[in-house]
Amino acid sequence: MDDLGFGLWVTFVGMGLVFGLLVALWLLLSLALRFEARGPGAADERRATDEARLATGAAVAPAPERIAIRPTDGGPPPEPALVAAIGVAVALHAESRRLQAAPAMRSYWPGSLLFASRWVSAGRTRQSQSWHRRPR
Amino acid sequence: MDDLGFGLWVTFVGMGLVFGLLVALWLLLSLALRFEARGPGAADERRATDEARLATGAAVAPAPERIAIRPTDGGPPPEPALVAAIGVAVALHAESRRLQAAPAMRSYWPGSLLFASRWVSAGRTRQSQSWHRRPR
Amino acid sequence: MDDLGFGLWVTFVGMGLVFGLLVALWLLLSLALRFEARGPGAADERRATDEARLATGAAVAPAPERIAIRPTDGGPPPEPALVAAIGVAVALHAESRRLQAAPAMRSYWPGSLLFASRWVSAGRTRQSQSWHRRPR
Amino acid sequence: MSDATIAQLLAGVTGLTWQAIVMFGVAGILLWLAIARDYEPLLLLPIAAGAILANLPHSPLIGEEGLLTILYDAGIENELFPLLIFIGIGALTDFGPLLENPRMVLLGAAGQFGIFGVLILALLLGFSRAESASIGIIGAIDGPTSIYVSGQLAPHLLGPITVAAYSYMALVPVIMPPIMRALTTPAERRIRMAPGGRTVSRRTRILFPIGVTLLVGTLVPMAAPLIGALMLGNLMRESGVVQRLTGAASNELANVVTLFLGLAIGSTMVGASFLQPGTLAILGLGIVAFGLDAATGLVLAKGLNRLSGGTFNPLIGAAGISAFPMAARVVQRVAQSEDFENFPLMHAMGANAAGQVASAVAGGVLLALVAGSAV
Amino acid sequence: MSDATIAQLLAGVTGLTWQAIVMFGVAGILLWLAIARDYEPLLLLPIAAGAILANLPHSPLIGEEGLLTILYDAGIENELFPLLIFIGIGALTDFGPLLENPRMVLLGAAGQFGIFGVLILALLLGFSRAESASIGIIGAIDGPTSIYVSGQLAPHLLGPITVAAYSYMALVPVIMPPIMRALTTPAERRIRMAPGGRTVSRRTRILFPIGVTLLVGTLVPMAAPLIGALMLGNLMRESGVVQRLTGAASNELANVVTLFLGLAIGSTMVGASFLQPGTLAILGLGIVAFGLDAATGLVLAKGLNRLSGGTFNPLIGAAGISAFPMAARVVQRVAQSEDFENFPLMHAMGANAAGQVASAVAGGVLLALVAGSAV
Amino acid sequence: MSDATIAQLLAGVTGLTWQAIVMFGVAGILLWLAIARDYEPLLLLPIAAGAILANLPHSPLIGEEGLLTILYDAGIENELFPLLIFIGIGALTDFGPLLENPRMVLLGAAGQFGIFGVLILALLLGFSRAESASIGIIGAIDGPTSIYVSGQLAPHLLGPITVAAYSYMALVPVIMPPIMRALTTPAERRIRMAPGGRTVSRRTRILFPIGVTLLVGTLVPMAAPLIGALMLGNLMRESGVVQRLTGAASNELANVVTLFLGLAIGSTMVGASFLQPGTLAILGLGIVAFGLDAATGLVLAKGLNRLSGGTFNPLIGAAGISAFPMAARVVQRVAQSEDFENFPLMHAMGANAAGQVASAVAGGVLLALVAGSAV
Ligand code: NA
Ligand code: NA
Ligand code: NA
Repeated sequence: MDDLGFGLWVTFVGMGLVFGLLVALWLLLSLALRFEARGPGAADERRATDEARLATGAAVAPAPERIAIRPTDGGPPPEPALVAAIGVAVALHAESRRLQAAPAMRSYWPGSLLFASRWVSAGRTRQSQSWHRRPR
Repeated sequence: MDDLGFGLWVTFVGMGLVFGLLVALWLLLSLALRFEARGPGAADERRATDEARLATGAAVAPAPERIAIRPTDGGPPPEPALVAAIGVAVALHAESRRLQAAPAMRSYWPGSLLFASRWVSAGRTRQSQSWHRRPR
Repeated sequence: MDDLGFGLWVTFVGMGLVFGLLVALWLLLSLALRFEARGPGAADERRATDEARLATGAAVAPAPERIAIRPTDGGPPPEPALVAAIGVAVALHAESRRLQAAPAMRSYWPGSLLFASRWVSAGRTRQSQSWHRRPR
Repeated sequence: MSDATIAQLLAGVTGLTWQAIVMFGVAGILLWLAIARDYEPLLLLPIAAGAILANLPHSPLIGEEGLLTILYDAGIENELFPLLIFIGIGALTDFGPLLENPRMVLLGAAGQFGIFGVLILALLLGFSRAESASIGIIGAIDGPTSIYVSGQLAPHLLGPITVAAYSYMALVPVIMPPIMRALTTPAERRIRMAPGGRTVSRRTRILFPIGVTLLVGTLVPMAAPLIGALMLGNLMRESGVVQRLTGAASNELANVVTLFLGLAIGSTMVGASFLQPGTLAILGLGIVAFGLDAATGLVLAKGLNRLSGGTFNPLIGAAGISAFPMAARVVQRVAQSEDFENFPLMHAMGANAAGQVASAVAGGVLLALVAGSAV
Repeated sequence: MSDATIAQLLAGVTGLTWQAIVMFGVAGILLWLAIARDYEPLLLLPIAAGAILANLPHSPLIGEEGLLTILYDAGIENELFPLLIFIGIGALTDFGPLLENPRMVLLGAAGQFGIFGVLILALLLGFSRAESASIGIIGAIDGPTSIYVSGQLAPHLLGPITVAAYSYMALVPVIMPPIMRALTTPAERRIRMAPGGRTVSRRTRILFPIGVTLLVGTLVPMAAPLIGALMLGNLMRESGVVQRLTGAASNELANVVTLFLGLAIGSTMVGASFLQPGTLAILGLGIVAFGLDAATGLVLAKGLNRLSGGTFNPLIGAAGISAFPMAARVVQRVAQSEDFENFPLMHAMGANAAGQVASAVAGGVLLALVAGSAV
Repeated sequence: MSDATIAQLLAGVTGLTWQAIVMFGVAGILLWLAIARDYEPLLLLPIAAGAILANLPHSPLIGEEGLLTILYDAGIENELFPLLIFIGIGALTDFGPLLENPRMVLLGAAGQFGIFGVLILALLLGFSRAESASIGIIGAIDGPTSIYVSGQLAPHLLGPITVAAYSYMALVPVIMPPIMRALTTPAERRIRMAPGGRTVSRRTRILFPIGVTLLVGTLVPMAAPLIGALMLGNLMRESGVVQRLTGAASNELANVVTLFLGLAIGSTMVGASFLQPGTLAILGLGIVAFGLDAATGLVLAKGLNRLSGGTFNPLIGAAGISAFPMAARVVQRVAQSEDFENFPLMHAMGANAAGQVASAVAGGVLLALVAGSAV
């Protein structure tokens, strides 16, 4: 029964290849992890995560995590609505800080113009405003 | 004048078909409405509308509408800005509740992963945080 | 050496055309600017800014507005988070107001003003602000 | 070589025709309507831009592999774009008011008479059958339907027909009130409708698009694409479980397609073919179709009013022409100008939604009848 | 003429076949699953809609130049859509948990056995080799992989295979727990895993997708498209410098493509070809593949547990089947039902991510073996 | 069979060429530039990814029906993608600063000299005329223009030219300051420009894109696509009535197209053809073009300064090279390093916007001259 033979052969070779590849991947990973620099790693880590969060485009995403709001004066917990609102605010503000502080090397064109438009423009506005104001 | 005849024929048959189809639609609708369950209907209604609102992606747009905020203590009406802020908050919070409370059956993949990543991640974080904390 | 000749010819004609076209553009512009009507221009300006600001479904657009927030009672400056939150709020509220109050003439279909040009607002704000200030 | 090249360098200037210059003027008018008057800017602005780019001398944009040619082939020739936009419209349309007052479907049907009335007029003016049907479809007062039908029956008239359809749709608030006032008495306009308090369950809202698709798709296969697309969008919307898709269809996708659609249609407005007496006839017939739609809708509504013993506000008949949702808003405005406390808006919305469905149905019917007999 | 036209007008009604009516019922079931039960609505709803539109009598939507035909040619025939969706999935997948526990890759590999087991069963049932492989790929429990492989080996089975793949993926929380309970002891389910405290640097996260692409792409060229697309998305995500692209790939693009993909696949479900005994066999075999995947994963995990001296929770093995990220969440639920303080979620996520990679690899391997030997 | 299959299984490994390995290294460098140094990541990252996928042994991604082939045919071969991106750029560009100082157009024109200077050098190095023009266009220092022109004149050089164009654009802040300091005196750099207080009305802002399109499109038809697309986007932006379209063109559409464009261009970087001495020459000539652009801009600005009696800051001349809006920001930085109170930013923005227009014009001119004489 040739088909059955074919099936068994495919199964054998196929599973072999799958396992082989993933084991190779395992070795590759272990190798990579050998050269892990913990300290900076964690730092980069956090940065990467923040960026990834912002990446979702929906600045609202990280709201729940970001805000560990607890009334410092041991008062009652704030309303969920307020919590969410502040969540939005913090996320947006964080994004603005991050993008205004971008190094001169950051490329604004053609992609990042979205951000440029949103926030750098605000910064530029302030710049040119102060320039308008100086005369006075 | 054959063209005129054609025109009249098209008009006659055409308007007939249009009216026929829409009357058939009318019957269909009346039939459907016969089997209306009022109570649950209204409930589903509201739910559907909420979802539809969130669906627009701009969960925020209808916010001001949604919340008929009135000062319970008969004080002056709140500032529009505050109203809107709470509007955002409520909408976002509602979305988060809806998605975190989604039944296990809810399919997160491939589409809703965006939401999953947004909100479920938050829930998951809390989960593993509480797990870290317990030892203390 | 024909190729060199060709290169020189292309350079000569090419730079000539580029300069010629841009000088023509210059004349065109000067002509247009001759017929500048200041008042209406600025007015249009303002309207355009509002539209642009609302256009951005991203609540972040009204940054410039945000910057203008100052405690009236000379108290301490508000927290950035709060400032941002109010920024979001005002924009959203304005948008909702505007969409509800839209004149019948506005075309809602196929798109009402959900998302759009993000970096018009700041630049325009700058201009209309400087325009506002000039009178003083 | 130099001489040839010089000639080639001047080819642009020498290639400028008077038709092109006139078309630049036409485009200028469209831009003025779109920007200064806010008439359907989302379509008229891209159309005008496409017309300008297409009429530039030796325009590479409409040559083979030209940008506008690519867009035309990608979505107009195969009717993809109007259908995608219809999905978005379905996702944005709330048929609730119609479900609450099913009898409103009659007004939607009446609002399509202009299509056929104008078809006859166009035939009398000597247009071919396919052309006449394409001109008549302006009476659907619905952009994608007009594009879909005329794109199949008379692609060479796509430009003027689309421009007419969208311009007149934008003119609804200007054209309709006089007609409405002429055909109704102040007393009729003051009639207050009883609020249709009925609540429609989510189940019905979900079954509606499915039922319409099956019904229309079976009885008029030619209408299946238009109705199917419209109802697919509405099903996504009412299901409430695919917000991502609903949002994409009504925002990202609709925006990009609208831009491409407008540009591609504008590219068909090349002077030599656009500047014909036929174009003026089309613009004229379009406005006639418009008036006929409104008139038949109002007349039928007056009949309903008589039948219902004076409890039905005839103005609502004018909302059956589709032009969703502007027509309904105009009805509300006119009614309010008589009686500030009168709010027929929701009933008008029902008729308006019915008109939207009826327009797509009429488009399919027209395709079936004309395509079936033309050849 | 009139007679012909009348006949043509009735063509729709007369063209209605019993298969079409049955398919409307099938679509109704899919819609019910999608809307009422929330089973993978993002795919099942468009698929059902496509099936309805495709089974309308003389449906113009699947004719030449029909909307569904255009979508099918645009993205299914050339495999574009599943790959684009894979880019989006990669942009949404966090391989961190896998990087923290590389050994989890073994469970991902084990979770693919169902593919081959079912391939054999299908051969025994008389399916051709290409068909059997396509049916087996349901065992990848990954939508795009199933579509990609069956689209190349057996396009005529695309409909049932895709429906089975997505339906069963949605059923993960229903199907898996019993299997998991049957193959593990309460004591095993109570095992708490040590938190994998290791931090993975951003550099490693960025090198991972590149390395996987080079490794797999070199060893199994046929797997390059699937793995390449998945890892491209992940590279964009982890790089953190192209948020615009990551967002576009995982939102706008993914949404539009998902809609088109569903419609196009639904359009392949035409009654005459779908209503075959083979379809039932496929649905049955699909669930077998599902069970085999979970079982082999669990068994291997029990082995790992023995090797690790009882410190490895076997439930995690069930997460190797991919069905990302539901399987991991189900593992968490089942573990918690035994010991509320137990949180194997992060470890399960690692196995789950490994399953995602393994599924794509297995798909490519299958293509290489079968396409290589079929002809 | 088994042997054949084994051979086929090993085909990947055996098919690995040294060129492929080198290209992986090249892609690694591009990724490092994009991720670690943040050099134009939105283009360089997809390009690098495309290069990796294209150089995999027997890569199915560049075979017929391969993902990258589909993307290439969809938007590079027909020049669709660069034009769509140009629409987005137009929608994001504020020509206000140019409208306030029209004379800045001169600096934009001067900033294109590098194109022609390098064209001559390339001819002397033995490149064909079409190739030389394609290399020269790197001097436009504008991505889409380079892609558009070289895609028509020398598609086989698309890869290196695009990489050079985007890499050097990202290097603006590194390359320009030394040149600027070398060609200007501290006194000149300290010159403060009078604020161009003029307000530009909305009407003028709207008429500008229309006028430019008509002017350039008529005089240099070959430049119509580039200028037309850029100005279409700007018209949509300034009209203020089609925000949906403006947003779609500058966000959703631009993002997706950027991703596809990068991948498709990367797919042209196949080792065998990319690893040629010519590539190095192109990279070298590109940086020369860059320097020439800046130098001519500065020299002309010094002339203007003399004419204006020392009231014109020559640094602004360097902003005429386009590379919008980085060049203007660099001017601001250099000027501030001399005098912290100096803000030539807005004037530099004007020159920069002029450079953007001039680049597109120069691209069209080059096409006209070379395509006209090549054959
Ligand atoms: Na109508
Ligand atoms: Na799997
Ligand atoms: Na330039």
